[in-house]
Amino acid sequence: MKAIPITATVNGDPVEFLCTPDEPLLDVLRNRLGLTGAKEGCGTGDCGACSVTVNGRLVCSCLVLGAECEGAEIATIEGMADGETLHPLQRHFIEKAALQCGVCTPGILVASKALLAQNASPTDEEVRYWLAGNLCRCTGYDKIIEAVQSAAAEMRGEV
Amino acid sequence: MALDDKKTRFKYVGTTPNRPDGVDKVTGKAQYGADITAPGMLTAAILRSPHAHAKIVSIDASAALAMPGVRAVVTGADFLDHEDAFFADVSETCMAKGKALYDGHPVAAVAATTPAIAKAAVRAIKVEYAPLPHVTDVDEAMKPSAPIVLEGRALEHVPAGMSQNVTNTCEFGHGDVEAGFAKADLVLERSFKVSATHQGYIEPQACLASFAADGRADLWCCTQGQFFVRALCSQIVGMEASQLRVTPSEIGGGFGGKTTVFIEPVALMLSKKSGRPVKVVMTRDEVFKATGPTVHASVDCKIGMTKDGRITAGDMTLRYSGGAWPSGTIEMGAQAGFAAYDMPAVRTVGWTALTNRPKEISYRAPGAPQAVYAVEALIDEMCQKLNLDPVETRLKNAARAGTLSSYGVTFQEIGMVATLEAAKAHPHWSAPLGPNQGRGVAAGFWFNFGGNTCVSLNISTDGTVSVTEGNPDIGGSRAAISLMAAEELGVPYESVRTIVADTASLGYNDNTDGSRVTFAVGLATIKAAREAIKVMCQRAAAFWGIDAEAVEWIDGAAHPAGPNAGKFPPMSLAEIAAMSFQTGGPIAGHHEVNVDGAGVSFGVHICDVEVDPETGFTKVLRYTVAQDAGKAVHPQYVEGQMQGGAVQGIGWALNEEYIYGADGRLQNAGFLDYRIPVASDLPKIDTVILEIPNPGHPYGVRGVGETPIVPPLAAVTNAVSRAIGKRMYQVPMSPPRILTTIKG
Amino acid sequence: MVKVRLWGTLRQWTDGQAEVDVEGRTFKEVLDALAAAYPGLGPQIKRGVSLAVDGVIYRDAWFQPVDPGAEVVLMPFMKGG
Amino acid sequence: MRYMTAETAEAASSALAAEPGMARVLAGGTDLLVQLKAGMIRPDLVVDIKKIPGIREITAEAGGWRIGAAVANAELKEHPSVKSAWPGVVEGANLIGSTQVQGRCTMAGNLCNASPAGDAVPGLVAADASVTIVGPAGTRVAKVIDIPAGPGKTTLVKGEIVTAIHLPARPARSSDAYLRFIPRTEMDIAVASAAVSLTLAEDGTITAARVALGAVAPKVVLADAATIIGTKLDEAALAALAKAAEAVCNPIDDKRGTVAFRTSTAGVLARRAAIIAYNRAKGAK
Repeated sequence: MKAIPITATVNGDPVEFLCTPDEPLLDVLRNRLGLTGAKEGCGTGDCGACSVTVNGRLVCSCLVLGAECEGAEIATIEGMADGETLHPLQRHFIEKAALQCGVCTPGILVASKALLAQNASPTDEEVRYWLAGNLCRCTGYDKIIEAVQSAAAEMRGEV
Repeated sequence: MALDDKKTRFKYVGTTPNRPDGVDKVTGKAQYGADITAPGMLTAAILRSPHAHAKIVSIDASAALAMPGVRAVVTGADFLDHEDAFFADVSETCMAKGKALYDGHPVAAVAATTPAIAKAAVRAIKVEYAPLPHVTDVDEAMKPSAPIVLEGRALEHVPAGMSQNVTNTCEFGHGDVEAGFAKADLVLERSFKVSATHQGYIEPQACLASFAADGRADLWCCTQGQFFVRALCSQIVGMEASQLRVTPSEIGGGFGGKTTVFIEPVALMLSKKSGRPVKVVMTRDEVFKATGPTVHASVDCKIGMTKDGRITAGDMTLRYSGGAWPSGTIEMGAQAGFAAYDMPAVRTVGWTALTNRPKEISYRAPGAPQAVYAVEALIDEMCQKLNLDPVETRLKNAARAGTLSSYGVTFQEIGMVATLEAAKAHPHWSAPLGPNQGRGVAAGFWFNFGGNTCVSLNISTDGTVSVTEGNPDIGGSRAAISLMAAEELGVPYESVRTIVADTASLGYNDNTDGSRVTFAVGLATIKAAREAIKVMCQRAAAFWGIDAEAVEWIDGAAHPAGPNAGKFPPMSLAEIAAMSFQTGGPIAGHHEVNVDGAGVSFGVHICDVEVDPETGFTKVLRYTVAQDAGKAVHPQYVEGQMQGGAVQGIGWALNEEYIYGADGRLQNAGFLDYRIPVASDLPKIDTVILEIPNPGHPYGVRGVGETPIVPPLAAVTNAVSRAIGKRMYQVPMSPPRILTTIKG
Repeated sequence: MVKVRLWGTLRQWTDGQAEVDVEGRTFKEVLDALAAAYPGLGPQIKRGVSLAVDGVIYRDAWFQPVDPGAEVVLMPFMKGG
Repeated sequence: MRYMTAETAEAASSALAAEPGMARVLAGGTDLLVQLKAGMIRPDLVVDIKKIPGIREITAEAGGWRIGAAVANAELKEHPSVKSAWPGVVEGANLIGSTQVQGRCTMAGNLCNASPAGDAVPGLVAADASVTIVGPAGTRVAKVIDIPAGPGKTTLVKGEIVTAIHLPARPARSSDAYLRFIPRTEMDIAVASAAVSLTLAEDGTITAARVALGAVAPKVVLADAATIIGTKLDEAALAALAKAAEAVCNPIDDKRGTVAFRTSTAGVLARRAAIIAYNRAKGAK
């Protein structure tokens, strides 16, 4: 298989990479760009651990080909904090104990950020349905919902 | 404080500081099993049996080996023969020898320069199979006509009417069961079925092995126990333990499922053959097909009860299958089944039979949910028949101090009554219900364990503290251990950093399992801190020129005591640390112990559901968990264990199961059809932590992680059964099963 | 003498007795004495057993003292997940 | 495998037609990449159609809507008008997979994947929607119901691609609804599903209706809508509809459901979807 050269941006940085035609974006991020924050929990779009945004749209990076990403703006968990300053979601996830093993956490944070970008005041039920594609086996989700809501409140300037 | 003194007032323990691994985990920096790489690394792929049961006639890997980029192939022939059945069995779960025993059983593995070449090479390996008859159901496997899964592993005396697949039997109990039934006003006997479930950790197994030409090797992997991995791999591969260093990565969930090896010996063998580092990462379907699920079970349960709700006797027969190899889990289930109750007469008989399924591995309270489910569901049915309140009835029969337990031990102070009282007092228990809704309650029990534990605690010259422990942190244990070190030493939590060591850095530690880490590693940490305090008191005494016995440690500082009290200003940990080089050298404490005294725990769960009478769809509306957790070191993380365990149990009750086809192949090896709960399936999971101190721990800490998965199977069953007005006898209660019962 | 309670499966090796008396002051002495007096128990003891002394379960603690008045219960070797 | 981006539908069609080996179309990729991952298929050529002009656009046409074949279902949901005319079609499309999958998956992809359980298809069939197909023999239009041929098979010939889905114009007092049964609340494949599209007279009598069922036969099937036409959806009509739905079921027993369960649930869903569609057509929100 002949590799394809792609130019894109990841977390605002210009990147160039070669990928095989059948190579998922997830493998590109992890194996070619050294961005291992997105995880492969299933490789079939059922767990959400590989969530990233491509051109602002939340996707499973295991279900996108690297070859499709010419010119794309990709955002991953590695770009969520601003230097040493954590995003409110990241901070509230730690403070509310919304993670245990943490392997689903990058995907859930990316997905939660995408939710709050389009709905600053979701109900608990809206958060639960939005995150239905992000499996977490440790927490039972309770503290995740709590952390998203408290981060949302802070982002709305209510705290 | 003396080494064994108890402490009941706390400054740091019981607070909820941020976990030390938090920032790395929310920024994507934390390194899990699949995130680790090495220069020159090869990638492996594994060829697996498509047959449930087949003789492997021949394996021809020549075409694979001829492919450019392929550097090594291993098959069962490369693996040593082991006399010890334990090691032989583990080795054979990693690579079949002669016979494939289940769909997904590894048959060969390839290491190549890219994943694509490895996958293509696996396809190029030619295996000739001679398929054999298979059996995947425990009841079928016990019939004399069943195909024999493994020759030579049957009980010495298999009873008439049973097959050579029966590998284990056990019996527990006391009293005259028949006499007990004779005293009952109602005796009910029911049969239950419990499907096998998977731990469902989100991170698939992954490892990287690197074998050096001189016989040393390094292994990085996601595991619940690097020391056990070393013990298994060194035996399977045939090397000295000290020559293999195992470093655990962050672990993306385990729940018992990462307490053994599947791919690590394969990676080591491929690395040895190729001379290159080799990485193995399982795919999700490999995880489902070929790592350990739970046992599946078939249970007959019989209980006698008087009109006013006193249990007179219980008798239960449990049939478990842990797949193609013998498994001892039946003993845990048989002991746990009736353990929550004061049984005048009780008998539990257990059987284990082999089936063509992957080898069972622990899953949170292994063996207990299946047995307790039957007991708790039957008690609920009897309460309905006798028009009794299910909580009051459980209170009437609850085990308490002095009760002779179903497993033979007389209980000391335990929390069953307190836990039931907490459930009864919770507003959930008395809230109104709507149409098609039902409320279930169920209790659960688990033993909890301690085990081999080593902790090394070092005081830095700047007055900060490093704790080195040997148990992968699966739910926040580094934070809990840091809290206990801070508490004992009297320094801020932020001054303590706890790390998980590789196998070369500490003595043997048992796996992160059995709800043992916060309890046992915490205990060793406290004792290591007390050792360090002793040294620091000696240094201060020497500095002051007084007797070391006349110095006491209060709130992070050495104080002259007794006749010397007030003679010198107290000297803080930081001050003593700063002069440590001049006063005898670096200061440390360590503690190595095989901890016992974990203390049993009880949980009571309340569940409300609404069932769609036309489709059987079940929605969990409200859920409450009450549990005696001992001293809650980090209460948020204790709640997290209770919520997470309950939700796993809810998944088991409603949807999760291993489904085998008539061909003996697994039908649902993916998250699409192995349906673990998603966020929108669930309500808030309310928690009540009862801090009943464990006398076996200096701070009263008790294991909490496993008990929460025990009650949900019955709590949800009882809720559904009450909602539909008919009893359910099988989990999971998938909608077709519920609808069949409704239409009944 | 220590009175040791046995689980049901083991009673086939003790002529049906649910409790047997043996000499022993520690975990290991009790196990050795059991295996000596009832050789049928040997294989199970070798495979692994726990001993509960006054309600506390011990798994490998050879030197754990066992007082003559204590409640001593033999259990299978226990494990968790 | 080769990957190519087609600039026109014709270019895509010729490349697919010219490929001697296995060729696949890539729109959202949410089925294709899963099949690649599982090793179910190893195509020689994948043609990405997302760069074809207009293929990611929703446009009004002849009182109805033209939905480009590469419009992601999340984009469909965000469109200000389609949902008010065809709420059932849009809700069906939006039940596929997760939020993440919604960002990629398309109705046309769901249709051409030809799973009997595809959530987007019953709504389109009930709507009597059609598709534009570009192929080696030129452009043709076909009804959605005629595209699936059975599980995983379509009636498209080699080199043909669907470029757009057409939702027809809506008479007054028309609406639709889609319901599916899954064991969880999200993330599952439909065990049974039903879409109902109907039009009412001023007095509330149903004048036209189509009822399509998913996951109960090798492909989406229509149930006899005459059971509710001419009625005001009274209990008798609903019972007749449920029976008619059950009558056309020809499902399989599998890990997701039994024949009996699928059949009875299809009847339940048809009845419930009809009530929702009826209330919507009457103007209820």
